[in-house]
Amino acid sequence: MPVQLEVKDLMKYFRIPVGFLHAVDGVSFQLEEGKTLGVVGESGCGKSTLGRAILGLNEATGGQVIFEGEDVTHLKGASRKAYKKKVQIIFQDPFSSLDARMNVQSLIEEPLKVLGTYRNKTDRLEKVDELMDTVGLAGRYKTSYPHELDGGRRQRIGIARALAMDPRLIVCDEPVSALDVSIQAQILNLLADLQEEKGLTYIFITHNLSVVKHISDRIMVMYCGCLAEMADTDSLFEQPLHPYTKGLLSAIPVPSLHVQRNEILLEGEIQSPINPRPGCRFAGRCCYATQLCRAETPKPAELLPGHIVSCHHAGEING
Amino acid sequence: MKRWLETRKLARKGEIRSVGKFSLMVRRFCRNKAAVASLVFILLLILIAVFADVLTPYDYDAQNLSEKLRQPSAAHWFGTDDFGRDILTRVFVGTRVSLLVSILAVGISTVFALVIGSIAGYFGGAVDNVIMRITDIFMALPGMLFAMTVSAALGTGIWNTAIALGFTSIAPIVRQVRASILLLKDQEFIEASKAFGSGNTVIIVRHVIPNAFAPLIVQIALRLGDTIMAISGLSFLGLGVQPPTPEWGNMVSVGKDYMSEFLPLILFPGIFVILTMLAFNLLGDGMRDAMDPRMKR
Amino acid sequence: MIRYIIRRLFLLIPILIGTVVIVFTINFFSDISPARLVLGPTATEEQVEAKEDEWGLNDPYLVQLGRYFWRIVSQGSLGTSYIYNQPVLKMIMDRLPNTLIIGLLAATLSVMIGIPLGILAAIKQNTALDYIATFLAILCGAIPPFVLCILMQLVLAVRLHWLPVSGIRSWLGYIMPIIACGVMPVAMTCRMTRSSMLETIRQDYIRTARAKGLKEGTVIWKHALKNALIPIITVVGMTYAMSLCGSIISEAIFNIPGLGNLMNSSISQKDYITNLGCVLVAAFIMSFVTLITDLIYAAVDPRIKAQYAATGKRARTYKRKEAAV
Amino acid sequence: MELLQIKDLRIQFNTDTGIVHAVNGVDLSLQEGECLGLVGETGAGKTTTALGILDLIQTPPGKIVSGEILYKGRNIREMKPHEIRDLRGNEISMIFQDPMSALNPVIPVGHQIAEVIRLHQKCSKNEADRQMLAMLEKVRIPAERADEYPHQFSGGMKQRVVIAIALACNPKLLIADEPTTALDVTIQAQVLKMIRELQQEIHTSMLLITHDLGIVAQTCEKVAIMYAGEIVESGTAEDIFDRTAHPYTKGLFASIPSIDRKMRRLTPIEGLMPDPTDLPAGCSFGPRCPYVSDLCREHKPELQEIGAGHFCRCHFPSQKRSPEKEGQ
Repeated sequence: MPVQLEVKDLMKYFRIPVGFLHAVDGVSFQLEEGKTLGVVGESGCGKSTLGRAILGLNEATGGQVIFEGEDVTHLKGASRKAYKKKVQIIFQDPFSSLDARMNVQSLIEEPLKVLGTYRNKTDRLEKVDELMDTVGLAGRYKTSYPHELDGGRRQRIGIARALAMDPRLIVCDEPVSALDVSIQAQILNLLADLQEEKGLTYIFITHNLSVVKHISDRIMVMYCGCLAEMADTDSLFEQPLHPYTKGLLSAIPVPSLHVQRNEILLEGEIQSPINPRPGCRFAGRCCYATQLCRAETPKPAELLPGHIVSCHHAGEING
Repeated sequence: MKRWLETRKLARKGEIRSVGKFSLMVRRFCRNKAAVASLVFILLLILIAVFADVLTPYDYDAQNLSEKLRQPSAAHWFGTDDFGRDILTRVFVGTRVSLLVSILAVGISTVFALVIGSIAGYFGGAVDNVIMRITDIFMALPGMLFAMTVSAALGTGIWNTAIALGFTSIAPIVRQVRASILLLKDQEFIEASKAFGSGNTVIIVRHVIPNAFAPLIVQIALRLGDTIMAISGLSFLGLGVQPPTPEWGNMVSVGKDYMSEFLPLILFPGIFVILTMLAFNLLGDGMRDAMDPRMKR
Repeated sequence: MIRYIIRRLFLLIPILIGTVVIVFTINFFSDISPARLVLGPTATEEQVEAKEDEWGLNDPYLVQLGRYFWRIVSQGSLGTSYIYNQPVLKMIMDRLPNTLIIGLLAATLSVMIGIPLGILAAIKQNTALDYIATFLAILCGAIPPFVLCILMQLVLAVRLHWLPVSGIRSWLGYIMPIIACGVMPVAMTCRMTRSSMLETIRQDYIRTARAKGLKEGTVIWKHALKNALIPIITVVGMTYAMSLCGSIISEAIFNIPGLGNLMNSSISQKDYITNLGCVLVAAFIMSFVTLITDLIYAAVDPRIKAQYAATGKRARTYKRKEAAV
Repeated sequence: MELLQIKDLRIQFNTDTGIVHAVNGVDLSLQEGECLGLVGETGAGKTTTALGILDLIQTPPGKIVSGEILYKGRNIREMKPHEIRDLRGNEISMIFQDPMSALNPVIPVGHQIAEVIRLHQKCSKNEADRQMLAMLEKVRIPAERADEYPHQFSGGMKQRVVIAIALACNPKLLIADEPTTALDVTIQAQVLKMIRELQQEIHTSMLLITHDLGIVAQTCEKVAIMYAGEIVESGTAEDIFDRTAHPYTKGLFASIPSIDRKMRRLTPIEGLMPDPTDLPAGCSFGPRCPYVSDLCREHKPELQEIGAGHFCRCHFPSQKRSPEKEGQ
């Protein structure tokens, strides 16, 4: 499969009263067409900002986003609009991401209007019917308003809106975090079906490791704006190399009485991404941290084939 | 939990009949009896204002010195004033003047404030900074003093009073508009629309203005009341609307001189001002509660 | 914190200059000459012209404006009244105490009545007490000051002879003006307190306080009130600011020699220079009370205090970071 | 002896849209020193039940309609207000879901802890402060931060302060309402471990409310599954995890993406939870149940004992035992 999206050393800093918040600090990865990259990390690790920077909703401070061979980091005008047709986003909160005044039909029609391919209203409404059918929304909800629907159906509207542009790549920003497990499963199945049907590429951002394992082909673990580890799903779960990934995986509560885990409890809190000092951002919580870790930021390195890790001591720790 | 319950309840209803957010608001509003009564009263006032000339057999300016300062009677329900003019007629025409001036004033200030406030709120940055510093200056002027100064400079009369009151109340509305736009700007659905590639104009027209509209209506209702009070205050002091044009404030001002022996000239215009103020306040509160049901419980 | 206060005091200067410029400009373009009013309709054009020259009214806009500010900076003078031929500053200072006494008492009265009544209404929400308090508050907010003043005069002075009709020759004369200035603020404070308390009582930390086993009184007074105070302080601050600038209408009706009365007469008599002086003093009082209000915010809410401390440091950190990136 | 026993608890809310039946006949019992997990989705009535125990339901609109809440054999519903206040924070305390809003933003955290100690132990201010510092140390917050305000703490630390408040008076019963839902995974692990350790240290019984079966598996000996205001299945952790009987519980397990096994598709429960103002006549899970029959639609099943201490509210519990679970 050809590489569809390439992100090179992407940086996004936000200016705040006391300095700069390094939301994303030098993240690179490649994503093949039709695959799913899971991005995991805890709140404030920059995973949502990464997704928005790829979309161009937040303009990157540095680095490059290359989509299908074209540099799309700083697009303007018509080319920006063309890019937005190919790359779409599904938001976390299906309540606030839908304008409460609009009913389902006009919500799904909105992107079609922007798109401009469908000149007359009948064509657009036909397409709306088709989209609602695709995401499993019954036609009788056309005149309903978002606040009358449950979280699952609202999220289906969000998905239909993203699909309206007929995108190649969808950034899913915590699309199931606000939902109950039974509804979450419905939406995850829908996303999997759509991918199979349309050959979509996903960047799936979440903090839920079970979900990310279920849906992703490859997983990137982020910590405090930086890439900590990236590998194919199985390899990451079977052989995590970064101490943070190890801690993260062992912290997942497993709904079974028969799973024995050697629990690695991570002490301490996540470091603030505001004006960070050089050095490994995880050093403060890491039991292997040395002088080197505190002085020098580790570079991502491919320790095993396709398994990238940013840790000075990854080799020694894992023998 | 509460939000969930409400949604769940409506989720079921949605399968039968869909209820827009607006009609939900109307329903909640209709449950508030005081607000509905106020709305009816205000509609009545508007009718009075429109048909002031034909509601009574008298002309508001027809003097009859032999009939001056008469107590209420069958012929003159509210009595007559110091020139023998029918007070009822003058109160009715005064209603027209008050409503007209306040609608003009609020219209002027709202239009200007909307434009300025939207620019400040939506674009932010240096533009916002400059606009906000200027409003700070205007906010440091006591309202009545400022209105009187402008009114004195422009001169009296309906239009000048409307312009004076409109101009002096731009700054506070600019702040409100800006605040609600800032709140809206951070909403995810605006970002969602940007993700489709919508431009600024489309977003402002399709999302920002319609969503800022509802709170603005409440503000307008409350402002109308405040402005009516300000007009009558100015007219009372001899600025604003001047005799012979009747206005509640200038009628009371005349009545003040006959305070010890003749009440109707104070009482009836006074009651009209109080009731009108009450009605606009209750209406504004009712609309706000209807939009934000949390406040009710 | 001190840095914040100093910063705010410096910011007062452009605001005061701004208010003077606005009012000066409005007066400048007004087409009625104060000289004509002072000299009366019988005076000739030449006499009026001469008077205007004496007051410098025929100079260009910027010259007049510059002269006004220069006089403040160099002599500390606000000029001389056209009508009364007295220094404006002296006239204001003579009248200010009356206004301040009435304003302070009225605003304090509104706090003493409005806040407790609002709290009571919130605690007893949806009871008869709540309905009565809310209705009274709305009613009081709907009575225009001039109607209220005249009704009081009529009942308390003319009919019952309890209080003097106007003037402040005895302390009894202060009662009606204080009530007249206080009624609207009482209504506003009461309503704001009620809604703010209701909002606070719904918060999770109030549930935490109840789950600790605290008495309802402790929950309300210790945990809820302090959190509900911010919007109340805003309204109370506004009340003080407005009251201290003097009520134009009630001072006119009760014939009180105060700041409001001076503003009224200076406007109606086109005594522009006195008007400017009043504006300056009023704007100063308004801004100063706003500053005090903002400082009280910080005393009540540690989050706001932290924010102020941060703004004091901001300027320097910014520069350093910009150099770095 | 049972520390807490709830019998047929019913709680309703009067709203504009009708009467919400939030809790419909819940029976629960909790032994001393035990940890019971109460599991359910949003709107199942878990939190309402918990608030009902402490009589913290806002009235109006909420109201406990019927039922008994026996704490050490005494019915809390019949206690006088001051007796209930003596229980709250002292014998029964509660940890709330959202640490961001559960602490009073304008009072220093140390004071918020000391307050509950002074209230229930009737001790001097100094003694209360001493105990408060000891408590802070227990939840691993440096003593010098006692004078700071909640906004200066991170989410995990705030939740630890909430825990300190809850455990300050060594309660007999701790109700933890989704104590880690708002926290990140690694912080969640820290907080859960801390709650477990402290619970054992002071021999507290715990009612853990959560929607996460993973947390239950780690923490609780007993489990009760709640659906639409009813307990649909309860028993020991083994009963629930290995001998799942109720189709809803089964559905829950099938909806969770597994971390250990690879599966292409999940098997979600179709449909939505019923409207709490308009519950179905028969079994409340009936409309979503794959095994539903006419009996289920007409008659509400009772909670019946299908194994020692294993209760299930279903007409056909045994037939629905999941075959694939036996493989584990």
